[in-house]
Amino acid sequence: MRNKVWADAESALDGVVKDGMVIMAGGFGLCGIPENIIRALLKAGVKDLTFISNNCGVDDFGLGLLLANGQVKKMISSYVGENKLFERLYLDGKLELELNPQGTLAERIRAGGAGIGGFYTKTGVGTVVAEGKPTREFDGETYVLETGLVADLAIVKAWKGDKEGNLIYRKTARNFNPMMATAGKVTVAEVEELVDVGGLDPDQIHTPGLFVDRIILGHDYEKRIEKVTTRPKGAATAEAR
Amino acid sequence: MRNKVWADAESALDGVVKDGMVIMAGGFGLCGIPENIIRALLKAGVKDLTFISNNCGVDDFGLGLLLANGQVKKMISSYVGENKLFERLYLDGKLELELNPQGTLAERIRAGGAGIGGFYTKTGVGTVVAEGKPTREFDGETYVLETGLVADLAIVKAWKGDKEGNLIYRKTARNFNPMMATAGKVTVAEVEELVDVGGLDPDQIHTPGLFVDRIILGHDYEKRIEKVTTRPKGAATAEAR
Amino acid sequence: MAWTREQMAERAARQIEDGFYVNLGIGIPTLVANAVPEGMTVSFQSENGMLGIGPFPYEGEEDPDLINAGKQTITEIDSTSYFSSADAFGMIRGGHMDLSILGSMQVSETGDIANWTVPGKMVKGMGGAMDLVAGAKRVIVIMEHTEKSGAPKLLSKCTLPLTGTKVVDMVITDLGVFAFEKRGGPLKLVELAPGVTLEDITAKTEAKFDVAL
Amino acid sequence: MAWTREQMAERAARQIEDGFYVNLGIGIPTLVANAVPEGMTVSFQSENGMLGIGPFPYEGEEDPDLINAGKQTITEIDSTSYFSSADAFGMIRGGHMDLSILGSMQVSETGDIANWTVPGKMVKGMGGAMDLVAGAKRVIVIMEHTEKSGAPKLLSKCTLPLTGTKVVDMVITDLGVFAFEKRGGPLKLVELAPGVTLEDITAKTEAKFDVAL
Repeated sequence: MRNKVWADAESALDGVVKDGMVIMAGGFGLCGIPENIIRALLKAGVKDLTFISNNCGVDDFGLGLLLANGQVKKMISSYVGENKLFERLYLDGKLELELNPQGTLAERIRAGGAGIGGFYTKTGVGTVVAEGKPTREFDGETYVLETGLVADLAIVKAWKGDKEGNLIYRKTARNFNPMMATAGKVTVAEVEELVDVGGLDPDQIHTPGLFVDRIILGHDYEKRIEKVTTRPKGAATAEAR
Repeated sequence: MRNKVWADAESALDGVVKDGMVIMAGGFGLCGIPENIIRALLKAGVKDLTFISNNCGVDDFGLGLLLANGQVKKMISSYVGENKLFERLYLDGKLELELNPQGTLAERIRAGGAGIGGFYTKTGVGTVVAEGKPTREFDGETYVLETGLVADLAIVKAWKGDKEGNLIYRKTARNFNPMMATAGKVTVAEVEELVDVGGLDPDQIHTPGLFVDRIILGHDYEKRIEKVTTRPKGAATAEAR
Repeated sequence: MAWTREQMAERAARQIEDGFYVNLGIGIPTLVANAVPEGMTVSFQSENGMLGIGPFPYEGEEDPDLINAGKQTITEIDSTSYFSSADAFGMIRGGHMDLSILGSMQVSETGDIANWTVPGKMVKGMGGAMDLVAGAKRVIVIMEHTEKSGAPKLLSKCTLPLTGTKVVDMVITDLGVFAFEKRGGPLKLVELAPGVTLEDITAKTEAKFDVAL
Repeated sequence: MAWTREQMAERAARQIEDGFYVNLGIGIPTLVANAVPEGMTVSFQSENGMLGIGPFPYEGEEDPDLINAGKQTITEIDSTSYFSSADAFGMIRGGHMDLSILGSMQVSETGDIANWTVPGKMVKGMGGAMDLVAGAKRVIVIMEHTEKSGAPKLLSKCTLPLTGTKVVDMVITDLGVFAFEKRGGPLKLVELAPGVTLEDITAKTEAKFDVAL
């Protein structure tokens, strides 16, 4: 019988992690990050890791914890501006960085998971991002070729999951998680609520269980907020962003 | 105020359809097809249409109705084997046909809607499908370039929709509908249930309303089944397919 | 004594491992679902947009919104998920299906497959066949060993338009089982149906093959 | 008398039409949401994966699973839908956003924009800026007319690394409004802030522009 459920993040990473591997980590900023699995990576102590992740956490949370612990060799990201330690390590030449436009990064991951070797996008044409890459005209406009991305391991965070690995995300915590789940040679998911198979509506599953190799019920979620922005009770309901 | 709701399929097509246009039509076989809008196209009588649709209905239902009425010039499909009239028109040289592998067709439509000029796939390499198309190696394997597809009009069928055009599909009636909704210069959707804005769970919307220009509440759904396969009550529950 | 359709399907089912995700083509491959050993968890995918296919519905309980890639009415099971056809083929193309089992008209000794069209007859279209053979981790073909005319279907080179090249891993016919040592060849005969002799099968096969019974 | 940040945002809001889908960058563009005229239906997108952005939450009601692209806590509204970042950028790249309003460091007379990095200073990354300028139907830049040093930001050619080329449709500064007749130029001055003279603005602009006040 297929069994995907593991007791905790530590055991779920057992036999899966090793030095020098490429890991995709879901989340946007600190929203929707796999907190439990990041803690387990810290404990596992594996080094020279390459992370494909939109951001690199903050100094003392998220992937920033692994950065501080000297476990990260390279980041493939779209924005790393929330992290002072990152800046210092990068300027000291102790950290490699490959910047991708956010949409190109998201699409490269989707392509990797969907067996698309490469795709043409207008994003970045005429900029440093397109330097050295083939271009091609479609309908008179210039597009640049970007390649699909896969990883040795994808670590993702969902809201609800079932024991088959079917996942449902919540609000903007979805972000990069669904594509990354498809692009890891091994995908480990953590969820806030783990239900029996049959407990999720089949029409509403965001990530089919086929993509998930191991799943754990997470605990002690901190869910730190980077920028708390509020309005006082009774304030006008003007749009915000 | 933005208003996307139209009284019926006839009025929703008003000012939108014309001879010679390219139309994407959702559905797989007869499952999840926009029955009301197809009837309205029949009534509108526009001719020389090119349809991008996985299939072409059957002789007396679905897009087959438009075929019988002489309105179709060309089909871009993956499988047209359920339709005798199609065969006769094609052999008589009265119908053009471009066959695409089903996954390539689905991906070309997704690419068109997502601003991807073209993409590389292994599907069809070494076959007639790849003839005359550029190829490229990725990781030592050969991929063929396929281009994105867009249409003048996309007609889709969903289960539930709200007045903003947000759509939710049901079971395998989803099929090609979500990608097509993104790839029409104009997208007209029909639904079995139309609710007020706020009546759908934002986490469970399959097609965000932004993609839908006009929406109607459909009626008189026939939902014809192509191949009724059943087991007698009390039969063993062997897997079927 | 050649294998029956059911026996061919049973032989194919023995290639399925616990936990596999499998796509079955129409025809004989459909029968494989009934032959999966008890106690295994195997999920079947339908490329129109469904994973986790249940049995046919009871009479009168057909749901027009719930069909497989062969357009037959089916049911869902506890683990079922639905998705778009683009996502379904992302699964296939991305190498996430452990196994694809298809019928075929011809297979060559280098693992080429031709199973979608016969020139001069009506063009029906390839449907998802080209995507499946290009994307699945393993591709097993189930077919009669020869045409009704007696002409071989395991050929040195396919004569019909190809569905894919160097993609077949195993061929199960009514006379025996052939495996490709690796993608592209060489082809090896690994099993004979009961009562079938090496001479029989060699006479009915154009493809060059090694014998590893 | 130059325009304030709020007045620049109001001027930008006048470019929004009823029914528009709009993406707002961080900084001054954020203020545009508050300046949309009553009675219009305008939906704001956040490129991390949300359409239909509501106001900031009431104190104590922040939801860590609900943030915008600037990582601020926000709320949903009745029409909200959530989707993946891949789908969010499919929307953007596919030309489905009517309008993108961004800040910038430099804009050239051919509509090039440079707004993501200053060499020698820390590389933070471009985030979604390159996708937005390449994909949105219309791109409006809101920026101060000059650097704090007085150096012009509307240039004949950008000196900073580019975000996109020939993509800007309109530039709103504290001194006036410039429009590109079509993508790539020519650039036209179409409006002056109250009390600003043509001589003033000409002296502070390096880019060549026509006057169409």
